[in-house]
Amino acid sequence: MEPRDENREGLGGMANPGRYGIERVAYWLMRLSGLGLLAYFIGHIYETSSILRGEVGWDELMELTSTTELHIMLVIVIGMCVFHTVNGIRVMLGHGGVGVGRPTRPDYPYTPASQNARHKIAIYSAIVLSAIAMVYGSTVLFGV
Amino acid sequence: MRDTITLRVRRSESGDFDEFKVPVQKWTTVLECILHAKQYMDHSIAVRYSCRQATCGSCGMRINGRPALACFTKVSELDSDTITVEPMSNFPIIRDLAVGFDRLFENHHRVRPYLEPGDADAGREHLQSPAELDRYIQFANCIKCGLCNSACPTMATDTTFMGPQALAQAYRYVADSRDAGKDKRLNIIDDSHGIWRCHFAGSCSQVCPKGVDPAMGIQLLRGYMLGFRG
Amino acid sequence: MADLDYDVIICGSGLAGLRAAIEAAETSNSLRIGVISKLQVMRSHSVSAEGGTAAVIFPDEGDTIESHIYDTVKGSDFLADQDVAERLCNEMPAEIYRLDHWGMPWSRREDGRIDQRAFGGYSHPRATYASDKVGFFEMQTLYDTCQKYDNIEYLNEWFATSILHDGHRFRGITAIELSSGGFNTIRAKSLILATGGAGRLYSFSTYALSSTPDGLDMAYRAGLALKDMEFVQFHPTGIMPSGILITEGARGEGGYLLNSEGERFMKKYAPGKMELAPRDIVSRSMMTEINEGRGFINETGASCVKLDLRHIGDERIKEKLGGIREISIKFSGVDPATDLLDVRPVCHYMMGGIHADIDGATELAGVWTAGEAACNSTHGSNRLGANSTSECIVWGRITGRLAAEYALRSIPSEPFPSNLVALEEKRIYDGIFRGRGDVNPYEVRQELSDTMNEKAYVYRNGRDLADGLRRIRELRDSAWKHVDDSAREYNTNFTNVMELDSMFRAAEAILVGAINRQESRGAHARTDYPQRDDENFLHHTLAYWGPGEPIMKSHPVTITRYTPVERKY
Amino acid sequence: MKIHYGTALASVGLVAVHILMRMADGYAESLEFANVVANYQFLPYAGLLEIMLILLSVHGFNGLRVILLELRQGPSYEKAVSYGCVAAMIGLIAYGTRTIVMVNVGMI
Ligand SMILES: Cc1cc2nc3c(=O)[nH]c(=O)nc-3n(C[C@H](O)[C@H](O)[C@H](O)COP(=O)(O)OP(=O)(O)OC[C@H]3O[C@@H](n4cnc5c(N)ncnc54)[C@H](O)[C@@H]3O)c2cc1C
Ligand code: HEM
Ligand code: SF4
Ligand code: F3S
Ligand code: FES
Repeated sequence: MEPRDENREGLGGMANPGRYGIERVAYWLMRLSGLGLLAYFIGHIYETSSILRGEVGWDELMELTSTTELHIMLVIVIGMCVFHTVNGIRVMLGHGGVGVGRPTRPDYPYTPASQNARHKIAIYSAIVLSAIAMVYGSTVLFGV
Repeated sequence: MRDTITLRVRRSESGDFDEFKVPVQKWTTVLECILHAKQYMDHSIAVRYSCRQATCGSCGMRINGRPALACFTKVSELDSDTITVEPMSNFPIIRDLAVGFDRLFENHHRVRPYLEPGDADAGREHLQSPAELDRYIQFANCIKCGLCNSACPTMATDTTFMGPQALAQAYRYVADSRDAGKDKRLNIIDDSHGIWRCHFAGSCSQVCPKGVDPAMGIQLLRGYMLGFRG
Repeated sequence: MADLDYDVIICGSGLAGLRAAIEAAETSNSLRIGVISKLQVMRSHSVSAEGGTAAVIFPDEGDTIESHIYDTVKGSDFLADQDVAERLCNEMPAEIYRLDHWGMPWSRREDGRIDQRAFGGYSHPRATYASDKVGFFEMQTLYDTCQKYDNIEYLNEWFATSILHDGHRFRGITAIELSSGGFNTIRAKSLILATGGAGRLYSFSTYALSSTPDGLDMAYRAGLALKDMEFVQFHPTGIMPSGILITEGARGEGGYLLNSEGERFMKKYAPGKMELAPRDIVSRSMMTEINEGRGFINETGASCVKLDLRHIGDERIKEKLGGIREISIKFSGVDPATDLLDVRPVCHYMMGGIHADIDGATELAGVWTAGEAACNSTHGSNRLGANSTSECIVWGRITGRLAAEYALRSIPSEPFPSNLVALEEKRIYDGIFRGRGDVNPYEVRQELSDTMNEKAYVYRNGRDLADGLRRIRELRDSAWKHVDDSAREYNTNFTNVMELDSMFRAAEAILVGAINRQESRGAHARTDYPQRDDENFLHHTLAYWGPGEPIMKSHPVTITRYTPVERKY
Repeated sequence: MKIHYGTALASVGLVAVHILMRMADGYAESLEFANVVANYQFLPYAGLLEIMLILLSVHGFNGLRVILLELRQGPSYEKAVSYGCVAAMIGLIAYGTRTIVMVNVGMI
C-alpha cells in the first residue's frame, strides 16, 4: 500500500516539530543538524583536499571561503555541531534506558515519566550551548 | 460556559470539512458531539466507538490536530468554539473518522504478546510481588487505540515500522517476572524496521491516554539490546 | 456474496468468546476457528468490567467452595439452578491460576500471592482483582493468549445477522462485513453464541454503546428460547451524569452510601452486610431513600444518593481504584479522595439470555452459548458481583471444548439451507435497508430506552409495565425502518437499524416476562406483588418467538441441596 | 544502529581535539598552509584525521541511510539506499584518505 493510501502524515508529519513537546523539536533539530553536518563534512573533505595543490591552491581556497556568507555558514555549522553532539549524548543515554524514568503504576492524570525534566533540561542545555558556541565562533571568525 | 460549538468533521468522500452546530454542556465529550451530529443532523458520519469510557480503544482520532480519544476529551477542556475532528493519521481511512487497524494488530501479533511459559507449576499461581507487578503494569494498560502510532514521526513515513504500540507491548512481556520469552522477543524487534527506528521523539507518550509511556518502554527495551541493562 | 468456511464459529469476542476460542484452538490444531465480532475483537464490552472475578482460592484462610455455592444460590433468590452454580464454583479456582499463567496482572499481596477483595453478597472476600480493571486485563490476557494459536481467525467488525440450520442442526450464519458492507454466508459445523448482554435497552446504563440484543435476537428468530428476561440487574452505583459504573469494589474497599441526612442508610435494610448486600437489595434501598425524600438532586436534575470514599485515602484509591478515580475526575469532575460521588441505580446486567443447559448447549444441535448472552441459570434472579466474569470464563471453556469436539465428529448429511440465506438477505435489504420511513431511528432508539428506564426500572408495577409494552409497540409500528445513508462502507446507520429491530423483540420479552411474573424475586421487584411466591413462580420463564406476541412457557428450577428460605442479610 | 552509536561515541573526543587544535594557536594561524602541512605530516595527528574520517563518514552516511530508509520502503528501494550510502561512504573515505596519505608522505 502506498503511504498516501494509508493517510500517512509523510515528510510533513516527520518534519513538523510544532505540535508536541520540546522532545519533538529536539528530534527535528537532531535530524537537521545531522544532515547539515554531513553536508559540511563532505564539503570539508573536498576543501581540505585542495592542500594537494600546494600553498597556492590552499591559500586560494582559504581566500575563497573567507566570505561573510561562508563564515555565517560556518557559525551555523558550529551551532549544529554542538547541538548534535550534546543532544547526541543525551539521545544515546536515553536510548540505553538511562534517565527515562522507571515503570510504576500510573495515576491519572498521567504524566509520562520518560518526558521528564532531566531530558528537557538536557535539550535546552544543548540549545543554549550551541548558541554560546555560535556567539563565540562569530567573535573568532569575524574578529572583534 | 459555551452552550453550542461548531463541530468540523473531515469527510472522506468529499475530502472536505462539514460543519455542525451542536449543543454542549459542562460534561459533554467530543464523542457525544459527534454522535449528536450523526444522530440528528447527518446520519452518514462514520465513526467507531463502543465503551464511551476510555477503555475499549475505539474512538481515537485527531481532535484539533492532536491525536486523542473522542470519549476522553471534554469540550470544556479544549477551550475553543470550533472543534475539528479528523481521522487518525498513519492509518488507512475506511470512511470518515473510521480507520483500518490491520497493521497495528499485525505488529502487535508479531512481538509474541503472551507469556512464554517457564518451568512454573501450572496448578497454582506464580508468586509475584507488588513491586514486580509495578514493573510492567503501566504497559499492560495499553488499550490498542493507536494514538501513539498516529503521533510518532517515524510512523509518518515508515509503513513497515512496528510502531510504539507493539514495541511497548514487547516490553510489557519482557518486564513480567513470569515470562521466559525475552530472547525470542528481542530477536524479533531487532529488525531493520523494528526498535531501531525509534528516535525517542516522545510524541507517543505525550498522546497516550492511559499513561503507558511507550517511549519509556522502548528505551528500556533497547537498554537490554545495547547492554546498558542486564 | 462471499462464502467463508470454518469448523467452529464463535460469535462474540468478549471474555466468553475469547476463552472459548482458546479452548477450541487447544482441543485440536486441525480445527479452523473463526471469531466474529461486530466490534474489533479486543474492544468488546467486557473490557469495562471493573471490580473482580469470584473464585475460592484461599481455602487455607477458611473460604470454601460450598460457601461460594450457597452465596450464589442465596443471592439468586433461589432461582439459580443449583447444579450449575456448583459447577461454576468448582471450576473457577483453576481458571484464576490459568489466567495467571497466561499473563493476567492480578493484584498481589506482599507475599506474592494473588489478592482478593470483599464483594456484595459474599461471606468471604472472594473477588479476585487487578486494580479495578479486571475485565480489561482479562480481555487483554485472553486476546494476547489467542495470538499463540495459528488456527484462530478474527473477523473484526462483522455483524452477524442470522443462524442457518437445516431443521436438525446448525449449518452456518450470515453476516455483514462492516468495512465493505458485503453480505456473507459463513458455513461452520458448530457455533458458540457469546454476544453478551443487551443493557443498551436502557438509556441509563453502564454498558458499552454496542451492548444491544442483536445476538439474543438471532437465536430468538432461529426458534431458540430466551429465558428469564424479566430479571435485569440495576447496579447501585452508576455515576452521574454518564451512568458509567463505579465498581462495587469501591464499597468492597470500604465505601459508604449516604442519604441526604448523612446517614449510612443501609443499616436499615441489611444490617449484617451494610453496603455489601447483594445489588438488588442495595438498589432498592437507594430507591426507597430517594422515593421517601432522602435523596440528593444532581446538577442534571436527576435524584441520587452519595457514595463516600474519602476515608479510604488517596493512596489506596490510586492503588486499588485507579480506574474509577480516573472516571470520576474526568467525567464528573469529582476526586473521590476529597469529594462525594453522586450515584444512582443503573442498568448493569441481564440475568436472562439464551436458554441453555448446564453445558451451555441450546435447543439446536451444534449451537452452544456462553457468557452474558447465555442463560444457563447460574445467577437466577439476581447475580452476585464478580460472578459474571467467572461465568464467562468457565462456560467459555466448557462450550469451547464441546463445540470443538462436536465439530471434529460432525458430518452433516442434509443439503445446505441456501433458501434461508436468500430469505435473510431479503429481510435485511428489502425489509430494513431499503425500508421507507420518516421517523429518525436514533430518536426511536432513544425513546425506547427511555421507556424501559421509566417503566421497568428497579421497582415495577403492572400498570407501568403494561404502559411500557404499549409504548414500545407503538414505537415499533411507527415508520422508523429506513437508512438514509446509502453507502456500503462502514455504514453504522445500517447496523443501528438492525440493532434497533432486535431491541423491540427483546424489550417485549422483558416486559411480557415482567408482567407475567406476579411476585417480587431478586432483581424483579413488583410494588403490586411485594412478596416472593415460591408456590406459583419458582420456575424460569421461557419466551419463544411468535408471529404476534412472544410465546411464553415455564421451565423448572433445578434444586439439589438448598431448599429456598427467606433471604435476609 | 550499534555502529551508529559506536562511531558517535568514538568521534566525540576526536572531534573535540580537532576543533581545539583550531583554537589552541588561534583560528587563523592554525589554518596557515605551513601549519596545516606540518599537522598532516605529524603521524599521530594524521592518524587521528584518518580515524575521524572513517568514523564520521560511517556515522554520517549511516545516518543519511536511516533517514532515507524511513522515508520510503520497498526491497529494491532499501537495497539501493543501503548500497548507495555505503558506496558514497567508501568514496568519501577513499578521497579523504588520498589527501591525508599524500600530504603525510610529502607528495605535494
Ligand atoms: C460496567 C460493567 C462492569 C462490570 N464489572 C463486572 C465485574 O467486576 N465482575 C463481573 O464478574 N462482571 C462484571 N460485569 C459483567 C460482565 O462484564 C459481563 O457480563 C461480561 O463481560 C459479558 O461478557 P461476554 O463475553 O458475555 O460479552 P461481551 O463482552 O459483552 O461481548 C459481546 C460480544 O459479542 C459481539 N456481538 C454482539 N452482537 C453481535 C452481532 N450481532 N454480530 C457479531 N458480534 C456481535 C460484540 O461485538 C462483542 O464482541 C460488568 C459489566 C459492566 C456493564
Ligand atoms: C561527534 C559527536 C556526534 C555525536 C555524539 C553524534 C551522535 C549521534 C546520534 C546519537 C545519532 C542518532 C540520533 C537518533 O537516532 O535519533 C546521530 C545521528 C546522526 N548523525 Fe551524529 N553525532 C555526532 C557527530 C556527527 C557528525 C560530525 C555528523 C556528520 C558527518 C553526524 C551526522 C549524523 C547524521 C546524518 C545522523 C542521522 C540523523 C538522525 O537520525 O537523527 N553526526 N548522531
Ligand atoms: S500505548 Fe497508549 S496510545 Fe499507544 S495504543 Fe496503547 S494506549 Fe493507545
Ligand atoms: S514517537 Fe516514535 S520515535 Fe520513538 S519515542 Fe515514540 S516511538
Ligand atoms: S469509546 Fe471506547 S475508548 Fe472511546
